[in-house]
Amino acid sequence: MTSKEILKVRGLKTHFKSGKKVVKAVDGVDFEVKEGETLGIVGESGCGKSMTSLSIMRLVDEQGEISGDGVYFKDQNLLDKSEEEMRSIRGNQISMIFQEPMTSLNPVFTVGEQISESLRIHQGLNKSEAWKRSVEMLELVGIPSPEKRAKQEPHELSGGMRQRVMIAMALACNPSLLIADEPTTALDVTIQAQILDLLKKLQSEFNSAVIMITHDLGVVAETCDNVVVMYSGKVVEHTHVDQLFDNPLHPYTQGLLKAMPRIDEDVDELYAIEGTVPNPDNLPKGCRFAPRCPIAKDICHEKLPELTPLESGSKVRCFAYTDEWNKEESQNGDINKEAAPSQGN
Amino acid sequence: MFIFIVRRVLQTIPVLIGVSLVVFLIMQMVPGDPAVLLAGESATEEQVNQLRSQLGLDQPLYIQYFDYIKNVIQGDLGTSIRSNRPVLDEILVRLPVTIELAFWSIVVTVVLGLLAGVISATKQRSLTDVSIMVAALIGVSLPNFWLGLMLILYFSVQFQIFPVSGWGTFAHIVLPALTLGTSGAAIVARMTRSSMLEVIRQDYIRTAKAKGVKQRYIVYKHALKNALVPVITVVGLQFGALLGGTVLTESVFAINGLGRMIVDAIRMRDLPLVQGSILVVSALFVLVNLIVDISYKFVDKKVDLN
Amino acid sequence: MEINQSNVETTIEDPNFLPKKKSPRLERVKSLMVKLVTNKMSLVGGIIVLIYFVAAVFAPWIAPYDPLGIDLPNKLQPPTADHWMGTDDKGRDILSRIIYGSRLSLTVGVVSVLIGAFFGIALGLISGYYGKFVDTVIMRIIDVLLAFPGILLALAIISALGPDLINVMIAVGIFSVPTFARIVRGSTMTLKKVEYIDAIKALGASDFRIIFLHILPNIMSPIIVQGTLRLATAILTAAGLSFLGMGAQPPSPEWGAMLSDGRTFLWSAPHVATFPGLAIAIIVIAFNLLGDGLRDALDPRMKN
Amino acid sequence: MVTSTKKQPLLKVTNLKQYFPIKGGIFSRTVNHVKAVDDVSFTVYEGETLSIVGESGCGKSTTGRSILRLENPTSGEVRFNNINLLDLTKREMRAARKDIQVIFQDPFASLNPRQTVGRIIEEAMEILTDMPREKRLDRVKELLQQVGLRPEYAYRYPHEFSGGQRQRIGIARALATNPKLIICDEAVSALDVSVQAQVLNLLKKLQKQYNLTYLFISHDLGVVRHISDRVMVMYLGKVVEIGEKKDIFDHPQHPYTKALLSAIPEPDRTKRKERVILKGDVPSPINPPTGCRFHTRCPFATEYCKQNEPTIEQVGDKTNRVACFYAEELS
Repeated sequence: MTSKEILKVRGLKTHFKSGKKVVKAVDGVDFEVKEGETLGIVGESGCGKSMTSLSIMRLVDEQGEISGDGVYFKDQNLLDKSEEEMRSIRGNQISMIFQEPMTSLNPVFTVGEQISESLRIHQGLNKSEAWKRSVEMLELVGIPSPEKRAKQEPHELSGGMRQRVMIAMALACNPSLLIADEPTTALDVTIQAQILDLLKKLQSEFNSAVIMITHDLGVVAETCDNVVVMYSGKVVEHTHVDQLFDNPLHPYTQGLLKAMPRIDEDVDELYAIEGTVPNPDNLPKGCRFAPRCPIAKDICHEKLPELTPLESGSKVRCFAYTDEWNKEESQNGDINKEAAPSQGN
Repeated sequence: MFIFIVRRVLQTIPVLIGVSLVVFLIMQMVPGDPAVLLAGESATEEQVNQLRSQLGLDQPLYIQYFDYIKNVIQGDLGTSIRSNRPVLDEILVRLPVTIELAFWSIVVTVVLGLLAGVISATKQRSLTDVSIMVAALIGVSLPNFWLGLMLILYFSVQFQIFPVSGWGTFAHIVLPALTLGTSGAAIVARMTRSSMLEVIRQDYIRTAKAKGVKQRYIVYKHALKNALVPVITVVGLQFGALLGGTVLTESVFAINGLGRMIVDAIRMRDLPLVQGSILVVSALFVLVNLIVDISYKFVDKKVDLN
Repeated sequence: MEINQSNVETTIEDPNFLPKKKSPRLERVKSLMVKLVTNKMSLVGGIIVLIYFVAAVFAPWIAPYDPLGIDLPNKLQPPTADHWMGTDDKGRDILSRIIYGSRLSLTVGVVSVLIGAFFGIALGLISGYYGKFVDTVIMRIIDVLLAFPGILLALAIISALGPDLINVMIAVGIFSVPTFARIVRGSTMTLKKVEYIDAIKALGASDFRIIFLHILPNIMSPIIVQGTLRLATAILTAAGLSFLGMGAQPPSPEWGAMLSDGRTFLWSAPHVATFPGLAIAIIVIAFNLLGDGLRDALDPRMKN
Repeated sequence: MVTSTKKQPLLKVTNLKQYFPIKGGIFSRTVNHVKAVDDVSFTVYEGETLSIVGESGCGKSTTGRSILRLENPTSGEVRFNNINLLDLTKREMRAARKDIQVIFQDPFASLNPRQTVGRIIEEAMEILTDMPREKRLDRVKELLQQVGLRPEYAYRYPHEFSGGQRQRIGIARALATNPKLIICDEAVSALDVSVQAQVLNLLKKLQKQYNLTYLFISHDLGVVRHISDRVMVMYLGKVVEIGEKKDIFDHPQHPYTKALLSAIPEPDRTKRKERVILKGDVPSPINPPTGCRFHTRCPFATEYCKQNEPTIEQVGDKTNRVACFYAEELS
């Protein structure tokens, strides 16, 4: 299965300068999304996952500086595009769904008007055509009595409904890539189930590629094909979803999985990753996870590991998977077996 | 919506009662005996007493108040001491002048203020923005009586473009309206700018950008309508400041409006006239606020005023 | 089990995380000062305010002439080397009168704002904290005060009490009450919903403790900002009243009154009206600059 | 495993109702009520953790707040150690508060930014105990150590700490007066998974150490499974199911509980189950549906459910008590 890559991100950096400090929100991110694929980007708050998506869309506000080797969408580098060209791509070929359905819609326009707007900008439809299509889109995302709803303003709709409207708006122009930034985080579980179900259904219908940004590993398991795990502005692991759960590679991923309380298992004590995420304006010298890592050796505090491809096709940013590892004496002397990455995939 | 309007109208009643009570009580605080004042210095004690009972001044305070209210409702605001004419007549002669002045001033406030505010917000941190904001800062800080005098000094005395004082033609209106409208315009400009900048930070603006909407449309379609909501409130409040400001502006430009009449009346200690005109101007302001609130509700349907 | 316990204990160690130990209160004041000074506009405002205060306090030493000293032969002189701002219709030195006038204006401003702040804060706290009936009553009273447009309420009070500077302070003070009350009420209501107030309520804290130890210190920022901005308004209003002859009485060197005197000679000696107006405008601009600077420095939304 | 054979009830809530008036109409009269908590009864036993789960608006947080008397319950009884808290005067209530403490959700809003950490913790003792000042300071340092923070942190301000550390400070404050019952209102919901695990472990450790009783309010079923002994599921102001944790998670009886559990995305692909996707949104608690409140979204609802309200009853051989007419048939 080697389908074409629709998006290729290479060395993407987004830095914020405030005074003397530089906040490295996204700091050299590489990944790619294939046609029709759903790629999950997971990580805890502050890891840079949302900023990555905004950087791809070039929607970072003025203080943020985007740089890098390239963000190739259908082989064109988005970083080279003019603002005008970007506008014709946004909402048309790449669209986005945001986390807060309550604030992401403009309160003073009807939802019909807001969906119509994309269609009129990108597909040149006139007012009534666009409206008709908007109502169809509302129906498609499962909103009952869509003609009536189209005439309502966002505050008359529930959170779940609004997120459906956002989805309708995002899919209106049949984009080839949909970026969903924590689309269900603000919703209750039963509503989340509805929305995830809807997204899956529509993806197969529209055949768009999806980037699913989330902090919830459950959502990843349910929706994604491949997963990128981010930590402190960097990709630490890029792997297939089954691999992620069966054989997590990076010590951070392993810890994350063990720290998550499960609804189908009882453990007496949860595994806890020590310490806290480093401050993005004061990052540690070596591997960014080293201060919290149970297996870190001296080299981890000295050098930043590369994102290394393994035979299995997965990639991981950890010295434990490189030749340098065995040369090093372990700092702890005693490796926590549970946390140690199992080699030989 | 209907319920809101009715409720809002009903809410103005206690305010109006409160205003009348305050005006009434303030006048009670005046040192000295109003009967003596009214009867004049040459009056005998008997004449004063007669006047006192004639005016009900020997009654308890609350009865005096009720009598006062009863008269007010019937349109009787008392008689001016100086001119001996009904206060209401005196007010009605002067009111149109003040309303005309207030109208043109609010035009200056809204047009100038909105324009400057929007330009400033869209060109944030540019030279234009900084200049407008400095101008606005000076605008809110200038004493308008001084501004009026300076305008007279330059535009009337030195360049003789506009008449020094008086009322009647449009040329007469320009300087007073500018004087009175400037501080309001400055406040509206600052408010519009900050409100726009606030709105531009909202999530739904990001959504619009993600849809590929042009910058211009984002500003004028998506942002402005939302940003106007708080501006309307400010304009409403400015109208009050402006009505109060007529007192000074009319004095500076020697315009025979209500404001100048109030000042003269205070100076002459013509208390019924002071009482009546303050009551009328306040009632007018309450009415304007009512209209502003209702229009506010139309613009922003989810606004929760209670 | 043991291992995991120690795990919990060691989770917090992060020596880089906390700044070196210093008095945090001092730190806060210091960082506020730094912010104000780095904001050039508010620095300018602060310096001007300082100059005016110095002029007010040391007026007798600074002023070149007696502010009340009549010198009829030298009346209505334009600005010269002897009289930097010229003289008025009685030959009094305008610069000296302006310097002395700063005493009056600043006193009126500060006292009236203190009056307004005191009653406004009290009403706002009670109204915002207790809500319901108390709130309704207080807000209706505030509505009534706000129903008097602009300086009319102050005029009405003066018309009853008589034209006098003390009465101006009272009138302008009452005129400031609604602004403070509204701001304090709004902040109190917002704060009341914040969890740490619930937390302290769950401890059974008294209303007094909640209001004065937990709410008031946390709403000082908007109060200080408003107080500064309000000083500007109060000085303007007081000058306006004096201009109308409802405040300071001649021959006291009040800026508004001086301006009013100057009107008569607007044609022949415009400087008589110009300089007092400038004096008012500059101090008002300064307070506005300082207030805006404080707002930016204290507003948590401005922090990154 | 602590399996208490002789369980002492510590908190007994009976027929608790919390209605919030809605003002409307021309004269701002009370035109309706938000029925946030509508006739809820349950018991919490000494030393256990009872969790209340449900979606937003189900009344779980309001229940906690009503017990603490942060709201004024409309009716019902809240018996703590056999004393009805709702009958107490403000002064008497203060004495009771020593034994009942709370930990809130938002680690950034639940601490007064103008107080030092030490002062925050000390204030609890100042209000509720007559401990002298010097002793209080010692106790503060001891408490900080208990929750895994350094004693020196007492002199720092909340903004200097991370979310997880702040939550520990909140826990220290709750522990200050040696309470018996701690109400945890979404106490770990705002935290990232790795930090959440730290705090959950701490809560468990402290429970064992001090024989604490937790009323744990959460929307996160994973967390609930981890921390609870018993679980109570709420929907639209009503209890729909209550029982031992194992029975609720492994043998849910109420259609809503089943739907809720199946809605959680499952990380383990081998354990994928059939999804029950509920239709529509939770109805408004202002005019809740007649009969069984869940009938508008229930896949099994009948005419009967629309007309009649089910009572909560024991069903099956497990500990589950369920408010559903068809629980037996459906299980």
